[in-house]
Amino acid sequence: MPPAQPGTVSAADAAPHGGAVASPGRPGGSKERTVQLEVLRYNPDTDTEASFQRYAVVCPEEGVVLDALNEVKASVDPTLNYRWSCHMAVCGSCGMMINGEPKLACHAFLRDYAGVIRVEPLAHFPIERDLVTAPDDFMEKLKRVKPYLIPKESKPIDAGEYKQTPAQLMKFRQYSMCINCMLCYAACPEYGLTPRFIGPAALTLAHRYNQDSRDGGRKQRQEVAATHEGVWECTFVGACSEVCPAHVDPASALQQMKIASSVDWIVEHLIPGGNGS
Amino acid sequence: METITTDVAIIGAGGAGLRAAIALAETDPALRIALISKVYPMRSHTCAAEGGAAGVIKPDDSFDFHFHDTVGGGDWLSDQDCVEYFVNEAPKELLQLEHWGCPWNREADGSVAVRPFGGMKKQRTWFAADKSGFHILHTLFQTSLQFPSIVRYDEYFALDLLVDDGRCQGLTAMEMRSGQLRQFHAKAVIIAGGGAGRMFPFSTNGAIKTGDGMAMAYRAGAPLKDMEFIQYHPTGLPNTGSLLTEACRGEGGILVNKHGRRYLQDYGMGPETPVGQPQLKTMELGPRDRLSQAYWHELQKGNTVSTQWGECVLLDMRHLGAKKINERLPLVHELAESYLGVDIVKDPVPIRPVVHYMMGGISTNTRAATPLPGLFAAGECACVSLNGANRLGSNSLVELLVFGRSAALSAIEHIQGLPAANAAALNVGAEATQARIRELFSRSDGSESMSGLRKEMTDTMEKNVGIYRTEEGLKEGVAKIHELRERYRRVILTDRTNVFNTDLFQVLELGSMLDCAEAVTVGALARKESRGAHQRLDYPDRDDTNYLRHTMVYRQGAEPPRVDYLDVVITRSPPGVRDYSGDHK
Amino acid sequence: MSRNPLVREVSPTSWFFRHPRYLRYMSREITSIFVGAYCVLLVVAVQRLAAGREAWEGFLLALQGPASIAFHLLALVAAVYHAATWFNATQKAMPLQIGEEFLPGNVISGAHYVAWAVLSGGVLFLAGVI
Amino acid sequence: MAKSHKPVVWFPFAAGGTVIAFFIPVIVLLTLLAALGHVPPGLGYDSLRAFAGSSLGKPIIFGVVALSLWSSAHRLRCTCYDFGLRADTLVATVLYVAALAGSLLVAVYLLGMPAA
Ligand SMILES: Cc1cc2nc3c(=O)[nH]c(=O)nc-3n(C[C@H](O)[C@H](O)[C@H](O)COP(=O)(O)OP(=O)(O)OC[C@H]3O[C@@H](n4cnc5c(N)ncnc54)[C@H](O)[C@@H]3O)c2cc1C
Ligand code: SF4
Ligand code: F3S
Ligand code: FES
Repeated sequence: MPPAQPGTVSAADAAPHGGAVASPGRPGGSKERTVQLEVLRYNPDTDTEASFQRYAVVCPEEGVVLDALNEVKASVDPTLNYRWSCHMAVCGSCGMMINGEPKLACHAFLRDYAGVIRVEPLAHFPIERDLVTAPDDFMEKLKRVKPYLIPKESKPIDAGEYKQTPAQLMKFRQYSMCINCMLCYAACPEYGLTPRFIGPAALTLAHRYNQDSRDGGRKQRQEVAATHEGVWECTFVGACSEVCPAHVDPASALQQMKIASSVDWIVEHLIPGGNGS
Repeated sequence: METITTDVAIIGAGGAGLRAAIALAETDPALRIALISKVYPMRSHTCAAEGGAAGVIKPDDSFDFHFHDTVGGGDWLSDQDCVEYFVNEAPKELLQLEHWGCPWNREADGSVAVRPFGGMKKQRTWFAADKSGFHILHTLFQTSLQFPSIVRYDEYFALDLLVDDGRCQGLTAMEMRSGQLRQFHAKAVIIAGGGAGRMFPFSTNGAIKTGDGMAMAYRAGAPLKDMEFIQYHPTGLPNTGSLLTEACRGEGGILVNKHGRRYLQDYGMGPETPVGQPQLKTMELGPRDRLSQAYWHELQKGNTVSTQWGECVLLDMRHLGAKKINERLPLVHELAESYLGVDIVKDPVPIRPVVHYMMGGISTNTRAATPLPGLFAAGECACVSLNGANRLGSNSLVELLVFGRSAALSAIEHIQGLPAANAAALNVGAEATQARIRELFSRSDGSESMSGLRKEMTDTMEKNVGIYRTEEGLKEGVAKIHELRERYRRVILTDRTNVFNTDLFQVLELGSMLDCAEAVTVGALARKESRGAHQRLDYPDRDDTNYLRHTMVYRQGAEPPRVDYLDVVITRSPPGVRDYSGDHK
Repeated sequence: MSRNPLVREVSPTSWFFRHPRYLRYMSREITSIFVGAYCVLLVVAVQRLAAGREAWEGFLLALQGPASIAFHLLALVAAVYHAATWFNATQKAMPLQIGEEFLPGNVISGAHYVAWAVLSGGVLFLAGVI
Repeated sequence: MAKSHKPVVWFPFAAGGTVIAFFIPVIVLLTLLAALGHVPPGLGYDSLRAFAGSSLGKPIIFGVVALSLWSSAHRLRCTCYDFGLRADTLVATVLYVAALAGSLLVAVYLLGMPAA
């Protein structure tokens, strides 16, 4: 089995697998280039620790790192594992560390990289195998913040839509764009240091619903968001927003939540009769 | 093998699967629901849908209009009772999503906004910028989190249905992270596994759209319906196949050939409309099949633009201006810029037709039931015969909702008073799956590479089952797919370890796609007419006498499949002429 | 045979060397050491002022000297860096929505810079420097 | 899980951060001038003492020093954690007590300076 050999494996010396390109159909002759990859491999069945493996494949110039991985898998090493689906930066599957930066592999353009490209699984998550990490912790946290509409006043479907002006929509729209790619978790050092931190994306989703004019569930979400493990674990590193491929700006959401939570606290504790809703 | 016992098992957690799960949980909180998906729900391909979802909501619109648009758009191959049900349910489902928080775009007065879409007589497409499917999927997923009875099995790869006593009673699936097989015993199974666009080399579909759900049903004896109808979307990025939504044209983008001519007027969709003033149901807002076919003719005439990515036509949106583009089509702007290096504000973007959607699928009736008792299907994997021979843009997202719910309600009805399952009999079925996987792992005479076979399959599909088809090409396609299915028995599994073995899953997915490809090619060869997305150069006309019928393909083990037909349900719209000229009424 | 996820520990003491943005963050945080130390100096200053003219003038004299100048320069850099990061951050913590649009972030931080210049100018004026 | 009482320390931190940003640079500049031997007129005993004695000056001085101290202390606490010092409760106690003590002293000194 190929893993963990030193040296570079390329299409030329790979075994019998015919040289097929896994994904995008590529008609016509676009410019190509040889891409060197250094990929972190780990297989719990055979390895006790992770190690890097080199690959070299030919890819179209305007391609992305994911294309290079697909080319490796199709024509060099079928045992390489990673997640992907949409190839358009919307499904959030293909998050990985590319030259140390959390990136979507389908949105990491080869033209931005020279030399050997180092590909590792997303930081701060356990490695299941190769570039596949275990997102259980994130999924659990997502659920805890109640990221769904808790209507202010419920009404039957027959009564039509809740009215919401474009301005009210814009108030939360940005925060609803999260593709759950977890790049922000891989970037946030506080999550790395303190894994119980609910973290940027989940909290931002809480904020998204809090900001929705139709919603009345903020108080419930505060039970999680306003705890130590919630917004207060964030020290405003801002890395989350820097890496977010969907321009969600979680750092912004979390700071707003801190201000609002502080106001709550004051109302609750310092104003007689305040109930800190 | 561990057995998980549940009431209803759902395969697939995209739009259709999630909608079904929520409907089950809401209707009967005591039900045990297993939601099984080979990817985390929010990775499902529904997230890629851009344009929007159609439902009658504005006062100038009517169910009747939506009905006729859909039936005509489908070239009269839609079952009209189904369309009737659909158009009535559509606004309710979209409102339901609104009540669950979906961030639909709004009018100034706070009501839901709609946009024009191809083949639709009125503006009735609800949208959330150009991320409509994304928002629908996430709204459904997030809503589903509040129901404790929905137990998710994320990253479980469904393998085979378990059938006993003539009823579907469960399935086998592999937990991907451990490689362990599990059997699910369920009183009813709903398949919501999505489409199979990955049979083709150039497709808007994500890697997961490999038709596993269709193939499972097919192998279990349920027929696949109308599989030959493959929708090409006219505007795909020529290198990655990423979709530039139909909303580009809805908002006023125009299509021109290398001479700068708006060539659609030459194919029965004229006369030309003024630039920037799109008119419903004509020119750029004609239906997808017609637009993709027009491209093919332009290609034959040498009117396409040669680019480094192949022959293209141009989609010009410059006249919309930066503001409107960024407001209404931000994703398109970003996609074209980053993947192709074209700024749509400044330049026309080269595009070409790309495989997008499957009208066909597991045969279901309006209640989302398949002919196999206990098995229900919804979403792109199903063919409820809403879309006929050509789906109208923005009908699919609503189909997921309407028939996802319908599948749930039918399943609940089905499980009332069912006799207890015969666990031993189901176990026998599960063991067959296990044997199949074991054989793959221990195969020593493997000689075929997965990626090699896959490439031959996708090339065959593109070459022989493309926009225009011929007897000769289809015969070749049928033979080739048959050959590939033979050779598939000797495919080698390179990776024989347990944890997240995507080599294994790709091999299994290839098997699914070959099953689907068989039904597509056989169905296409048998249909000697041109209708909607199925165009034959040798039979250029629609033939209502012989083919106003659904193709039903049944698997026959190792034998070639059996092709049968089922009449189309016509209630009040007799087959007519599809008129997309500017003069249509 | 099956699962055994590999957990890579994050070093609690050297994690910030992993990426330049972490170093930028740490330098922002470290400004607090210098600003804090300067605040202690301010406490001392108030004490000296309260102790009378001589004490105050002694204090001013004591401020002179290379070590003090160096400390002041460090504190100045820290305070200015803090100010810049703080103003840039305000747009995140307190975005302003006008109608549908949000005020562009650089308008908000720009306004802060202007206010900063005015206030600083005011203080310098009152202190008789300009 | 209980809601955090972090706002008690965070609010003054945020207020202090703003104060530091707006005022500390220019104050440092003033004392820097003094350190360089050019005492600005405003730092002369008479004018400063008058300011400290005034009912406007007292709260301003107190506010600037106390909030800045608090803000620095809070940030230092986080920094210690970021550097790997995990005895957070101890660190927090020491720093917050120091900041409070500093503020208290400033208040006492200020009260000892009646208007001249
Ligand atoms: C780029 C693009 C744009 C589109 N735009 C529009 C639009 O604007 N309007 C519109 O109406 N329609 C649009 N469509 C069509 C529409 O989005 C799809 O038809 C629809 O989303 C399919 O949803 P689904 O729930 O059936 O399947 P999917 O969302 O594809 O989900 C399939 C599910 O099945 C699961 N699954 C599959 N195989 C297995 C297995 N073996 N084991 C376990 N689970 C499995 C997957 O994990 C996944 O959860 C678009 C499609 C594409 C590709
Ligand atoms: S906030 Fe951004 S980076 Fe984080 S999960 Fe969402 S999309 Fe990804
Ligand atoms: S990077 Fe982390 S610390 Fe806060 S601002 Fe972002 S969550
Ligand atoms: S493949 Fe979907 S985000 Fe990259």
